[in-house]
Amino acid sequence: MSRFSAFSLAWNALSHHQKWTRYWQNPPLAKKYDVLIIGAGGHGLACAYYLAKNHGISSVAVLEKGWLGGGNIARNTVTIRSNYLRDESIPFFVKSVSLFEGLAKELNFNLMYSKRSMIDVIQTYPKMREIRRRMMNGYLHGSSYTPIDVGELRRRVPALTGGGPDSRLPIIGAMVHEEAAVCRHDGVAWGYARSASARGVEIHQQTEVKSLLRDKDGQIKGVETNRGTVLADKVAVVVSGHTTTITETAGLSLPVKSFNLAAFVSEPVKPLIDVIVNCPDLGVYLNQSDKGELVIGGAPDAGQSFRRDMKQSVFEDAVVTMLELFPAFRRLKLLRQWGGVLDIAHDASPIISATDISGLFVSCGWWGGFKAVPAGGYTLAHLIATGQPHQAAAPFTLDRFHHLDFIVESGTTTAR
Amino acid sequence: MLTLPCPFCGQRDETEFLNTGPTKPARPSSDVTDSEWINWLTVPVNPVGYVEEKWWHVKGCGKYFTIKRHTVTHQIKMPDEDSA
Amino acid sequence: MGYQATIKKQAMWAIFDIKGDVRVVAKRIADVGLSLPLSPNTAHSKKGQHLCWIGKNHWLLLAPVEMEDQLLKRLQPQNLAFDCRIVHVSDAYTLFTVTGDHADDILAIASPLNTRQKNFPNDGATFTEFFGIRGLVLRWPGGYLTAVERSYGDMITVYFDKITTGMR
Amino acid sequence: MTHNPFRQKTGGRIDRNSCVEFEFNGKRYSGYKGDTLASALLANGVFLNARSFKYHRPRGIMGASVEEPSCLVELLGADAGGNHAATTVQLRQGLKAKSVNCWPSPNFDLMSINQLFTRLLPAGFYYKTFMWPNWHLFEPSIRRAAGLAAAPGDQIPYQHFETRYWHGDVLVVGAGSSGLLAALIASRSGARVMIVDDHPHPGGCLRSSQSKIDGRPVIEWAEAVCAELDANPEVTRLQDATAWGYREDNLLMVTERSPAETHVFQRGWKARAGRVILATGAIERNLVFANNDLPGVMLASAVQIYYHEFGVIPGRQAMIFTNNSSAYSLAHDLQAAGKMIAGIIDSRSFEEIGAEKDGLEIPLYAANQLKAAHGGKHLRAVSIRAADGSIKRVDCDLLAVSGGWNPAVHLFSQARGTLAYDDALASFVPDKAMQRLACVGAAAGKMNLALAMANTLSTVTTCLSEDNFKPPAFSLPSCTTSPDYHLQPLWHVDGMKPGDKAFVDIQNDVTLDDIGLAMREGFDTVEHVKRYTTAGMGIDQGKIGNINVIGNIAMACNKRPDEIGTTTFRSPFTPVDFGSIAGQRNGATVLPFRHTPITQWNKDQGAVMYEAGARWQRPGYFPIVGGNMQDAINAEAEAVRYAVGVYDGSPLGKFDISGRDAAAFIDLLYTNDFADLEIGMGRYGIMLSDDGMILDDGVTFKLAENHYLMSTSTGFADVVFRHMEYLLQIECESWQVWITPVTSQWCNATICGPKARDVLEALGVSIDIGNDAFPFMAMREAIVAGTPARICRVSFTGEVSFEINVWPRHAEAMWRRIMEIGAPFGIVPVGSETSHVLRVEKGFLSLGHEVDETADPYDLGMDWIMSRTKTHAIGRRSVDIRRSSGKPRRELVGLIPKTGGELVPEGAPVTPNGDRAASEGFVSACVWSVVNKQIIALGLLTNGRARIGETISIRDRERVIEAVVTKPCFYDPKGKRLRG
Repeated sequence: MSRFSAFSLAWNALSHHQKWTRYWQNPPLAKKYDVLIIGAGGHGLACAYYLAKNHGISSVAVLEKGWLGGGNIARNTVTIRSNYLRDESIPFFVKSVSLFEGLAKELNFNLMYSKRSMIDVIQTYPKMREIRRRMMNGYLHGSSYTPIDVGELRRRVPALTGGGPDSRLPIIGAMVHEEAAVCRHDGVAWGYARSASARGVEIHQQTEVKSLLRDKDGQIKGVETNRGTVLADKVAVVVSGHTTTITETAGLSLPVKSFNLAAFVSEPVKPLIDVIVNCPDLGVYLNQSDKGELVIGGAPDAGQSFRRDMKQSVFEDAVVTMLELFPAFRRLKLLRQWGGVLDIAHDASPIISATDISGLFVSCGWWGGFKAVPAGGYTLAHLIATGQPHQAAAPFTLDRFHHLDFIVESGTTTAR
Repeated sequence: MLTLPCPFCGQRDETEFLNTGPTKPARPSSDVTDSEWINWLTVPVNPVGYVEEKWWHVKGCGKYFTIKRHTVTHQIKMPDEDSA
Repeated sequence: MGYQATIKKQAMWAIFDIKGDVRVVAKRIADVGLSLPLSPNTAHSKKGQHLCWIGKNHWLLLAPVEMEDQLLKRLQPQNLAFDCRIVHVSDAYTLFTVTGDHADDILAIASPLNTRQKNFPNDGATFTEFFGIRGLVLRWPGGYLTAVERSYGDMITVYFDKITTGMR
Repeated sequence: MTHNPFRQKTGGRIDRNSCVEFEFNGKRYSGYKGDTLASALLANGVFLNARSFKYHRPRGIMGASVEEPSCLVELLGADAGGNHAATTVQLRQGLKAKSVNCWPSPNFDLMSINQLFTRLLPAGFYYKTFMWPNWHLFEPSIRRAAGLAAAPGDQIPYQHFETRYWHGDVLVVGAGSSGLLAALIASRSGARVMIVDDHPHPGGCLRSSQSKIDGRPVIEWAEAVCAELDANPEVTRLQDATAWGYREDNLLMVTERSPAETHVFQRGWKARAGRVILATGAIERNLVFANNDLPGVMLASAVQIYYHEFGVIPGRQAMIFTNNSSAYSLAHDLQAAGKMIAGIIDSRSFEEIGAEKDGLEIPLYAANQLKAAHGGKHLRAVSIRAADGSIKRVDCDLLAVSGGWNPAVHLFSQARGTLAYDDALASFVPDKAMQRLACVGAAAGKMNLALAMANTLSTVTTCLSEDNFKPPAFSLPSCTTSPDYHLQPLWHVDGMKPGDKAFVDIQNDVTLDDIGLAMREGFDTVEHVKRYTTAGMGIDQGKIGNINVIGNIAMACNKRPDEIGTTTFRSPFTPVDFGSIAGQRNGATVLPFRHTPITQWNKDQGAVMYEAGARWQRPGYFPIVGGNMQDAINAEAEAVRYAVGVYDGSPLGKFDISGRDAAAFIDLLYTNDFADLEIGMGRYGIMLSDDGMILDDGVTFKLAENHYLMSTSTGFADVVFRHMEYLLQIECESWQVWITPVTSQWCNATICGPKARDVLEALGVSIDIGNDAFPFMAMREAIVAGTPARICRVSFTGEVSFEINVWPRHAEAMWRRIMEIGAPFGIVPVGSETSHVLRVEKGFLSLGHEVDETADPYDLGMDWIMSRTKTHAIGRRSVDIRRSSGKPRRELVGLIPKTGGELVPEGAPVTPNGDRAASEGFVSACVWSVVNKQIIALGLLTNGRARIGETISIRDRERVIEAVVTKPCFYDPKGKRLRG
């Protein structure tokens, strides 16, 4: 693996950058590995990296139907935060944020991690109460929130000119989540892939898993792909949105449904907003990328869908509500819109779990899974390697459904 | 945005309706096991293909009705149409 | 140039919500002197009364408010013995008329309803989306009569002002 | 007199009698009515008018329309802002614009120092550096450098955006030759037609064509067609309107930028058609050679448009570089105009060049390639490389480039249509349509007028017949023939060296080298290359360059372009204002609001109005002179406890439920028994979701056998209605139950407090309201103050209450009468803050407080509401399963916090010993109790009922607050007062 630095960049410039090497190797597909990970997205690649790094397991193949990093890690709104409501969730996301903070140096890859804080704009008293509850609960677990008044909010986000006293939903306060950050989403996939590959993990693109294979005892024994059979005693399904499509080939049903969640960006403009703005009462959130585009997200479409475009009505609602707080943006231009497929669990919290099929693991139910990539990969690797859930992810096993012990985080924030 | 075939009103714009999710099997009787009940409650069908689902014409005539909708193309069929 | 349209908030009407089996309802209504409309989402109109078929087993009777007492007597909303349900809901709606050359354009801003003749005939009457909420739309001489739940009346007035004047 | 050195003496469709003054980068210029900003700048000889995004290289205008990658301007003054392609800005008097992304001017741009470091800035350079000490140090300066124009202002107060629907039979996108023909045939068939075109004037490429239709100049034919369309009331023809999004079921999103109505700034159409005809034409593509971005390098078709439309030839000595036949028509135009042409460089062999060269008397460099363009801030010369490798340098100041044409498949692709690679066109063309649409003309790959017209006629006729229209007999107009379109792909010129700045994406400064680097580093799919290099991710979305990215990847991996494939075509086709998407939904109408007949009265009293759920506005409290919010709440609460208050309860959900199976249905919904409820009496009930969580609570009255009036919470009325209708229509289809929402048919004024009965008596009531005749939880019909009313004796305050329900037409009068009659008794209006206080004193549960999506009725101490016999009630099974695990539950308790008079924030967690650790409960509500004269709270606490008397610790961040656990009722625990 070439070491990246300003010096190596300058050195390579002398040869017109002809000597840089591949980020990840392209080895032939072997017949058997210790662990197979289905899905070379953020969570899958992170899991592969931590298997090799933390657990010394490098006989790992990541199998990817399309191109590496092409799933939801390529199509999210890059929000990283830990301001969850419940005791079960907060420690996990706190861990994820802390892993993210050191990740660029660990991977020797500039992820453009930008800790810029998120401001929740509050317009109703019930929401104020709920967010204060999150503030106090988060404090217990090391996630911070600071209330600011409306004047301070407008000073920090001058572009936010809507929500005045005469508006339909006047702003009554705001709350700042300092740890919130954004980062270059594709870079996270590429950085993990590069470091995992350097540790011996194989990444096989254009390798579609057709079905899971089980032995006569029901234990997992490998997968059937478009490139033939690949064997392994441990298989992890990490294919956000498409989990059930894979698990059903082994007769395993899961309490998840697939939905389309979409986002859009404006034309690039000069720096305007240097925090993430989240409006939970209206259901819209946005941040400005380093390139100047405003990246905006709203709610998922209500119906099951495996599409990657955007439902017009859902999109319109997001635009309308954005303009309510940023009325001047009505002259700003929409540049691009896209969507991704995610599978949401019955209680809308994630699942990182062993399954009824011995040797088969799933990581799914990620709704806003980008922020969870480091901790999701870290804890899934722990689960695969040790057979025991990592403490931070213990609440997220399938066991919680056995007594309907839901972790209800829905409605806590719109910023996914 | 789709148009949906309301059995009373005919084709109407999707924004008049509410998607209330895939058709569930009949509510189990009280003598099923806990795990059967949990399965009924929490595990939905999630096909890449046609899903049979219930829509409510909430801003129109108020009718709940059943259609099949393809989860990739979003094409719609009536429930008795062949789902091939 | 703006829109050529007149928008008027209507005074109260007598309105009854009627649910039940079609044959039973037909009998109950016979007293009022109106027969049931034959096609879904159409109205049978007579002497200022409009009987709208708005859903399966569901009708809405609109009449001038002067007829309210008389209709209350004839329809006996409190009486369940007739195997159908008639609920007095005069106060539950705010009504507007939209008339003029651009009535169709105003409706196209308010509602996704396809008002082409073959889809929404001259006796058309239906519930649809109206400025984002549920609203009744009924053809009216030179335009449309619309009704929304009373509590939304003020909001609809604001909407109408906005789209006809451009005021923010 | 307008000084336009590059304007021809004659020609063009500008109005030479209307001179238009404008300002660009601080300098004044003039052009003519009909100009675009781009054509006026070129006419004035302003060729250097932009700097590039990354390297700040000098840039000029390359295109003539939406494909323009290079010259982006920011408008100033009244309509400030935005990254507008200069080619799409219509010139008007007083227009002010400036270049984006350079300072102080494109001619002298300080950031052009970046050019010295270009070697350090290959694709993805930032991933490899800026890590030490951390990215945050570099981010601010990079963010300032990035981004294009400043965000737009919004200074058009008297105009608004509008959205509207359109329903029709045929929607045609594009008003070029094919689009106009399609609309004409469709309209003559009796169809309702919309035709949408993004240029201010119809005609498309006809506007720069010398061809003839039916012997007339093509533009005359186009005008005649438009006249016929405009005369047909069933046709809507929109110019300066872009169809930018193709949704499901043939729904197209269209933004109309110059509507006729003066109060409408822009109009967003949601147009749905039975059939869509895409006549979107084709977009010319660039060629890849060194310095292909120099000012003076333009698309050949753009040069033609400037000449024909605007009478501008932006150079003195033109050179043409092409790989196809289409650019020759420019040579013919220039030759006919008597302009200097230095020659045509054609990468095709002499034999491949057909009739297009006939009649040209200029040097033809067949089988030659343009090696590089030369010049500092403007093109001065080109070097031409012959097949034998020899180089020749030729002076020129205008280079017209044509890399061939791509059908504009954006909308087709958005409609999920599949694309096929056409070898002859070296381009992706529409393959299988996935919606009811058809592509015609150049959009279908027919790159020749006669072919395009024939294709349009047959395609549209077939479509109309399929759609049950009778297309009229229609004979194809005769078109002058043009040479067959022929092209040899040229993905980049030969002999490129590392370091050559040959751009594949002009706007994002992506070079051929960058693609090579990406592929060396393993980014070898088209999506990877796009994301690593950012090629095609600019505002122009790579309209003229993406095909070269694909071609060069294919070439490098020795594959066919269709094996590489395209990236996704995403909406919008071109950027559109967010305002045109939201339309009239702004300000007070962004979310519907609901008022009761008392809302205005409340506002007149100065009430602080809150959002109260389900969009209702409700008074929070009524401020008092000389007091703060707490004082006002205390005064209201004391009035209710010691005298009388009145509360507008109209927003509570109300449903009339009747029918043969109504009683059974009520029994299914609620966890408790209703079977023994007597007529005229009501009962409190709790409804669960199937998950076993509390959905709603409220009182249901039995009006008659199988006739009920159900009340719900304000916020959940719609949810309860959906729940009930779902059960009735799907699970209990054979049941006869009728539900009519009557929330807005009844308003209520709730008179509550020890003097409530006195006030009601004083109002005048037709029935005996003594406690025996009219007990707690009863409902009576009566005449109150001369008005028919339903009176309910329920209580959400713990005091005697009479809920006086009247028709809304009487509500305001009744309310005023109550205030008047009640005055001597000390009546005050009560807001929701006060009802919260009264509720907490009584330990009554509240949605969103004690009920937080985790609590079940047992947790709230309501075991009595879980019927022993009704195992079938909705949600019952789930509650039983959840509790069977034996896991400790959080139970409702009262709390007396030791704060010394300060409220504890609602939601504050309770932690073991006050440690900073996982919580064991939380404070669900906390108020100042007027009857207890102290702070009281409700909370959910693990095993709380067993811990009464214990002192627990509430943790508000650093602060630890001790509290004593009590029973969750602080006032009149036996309920004597409310029954009194």
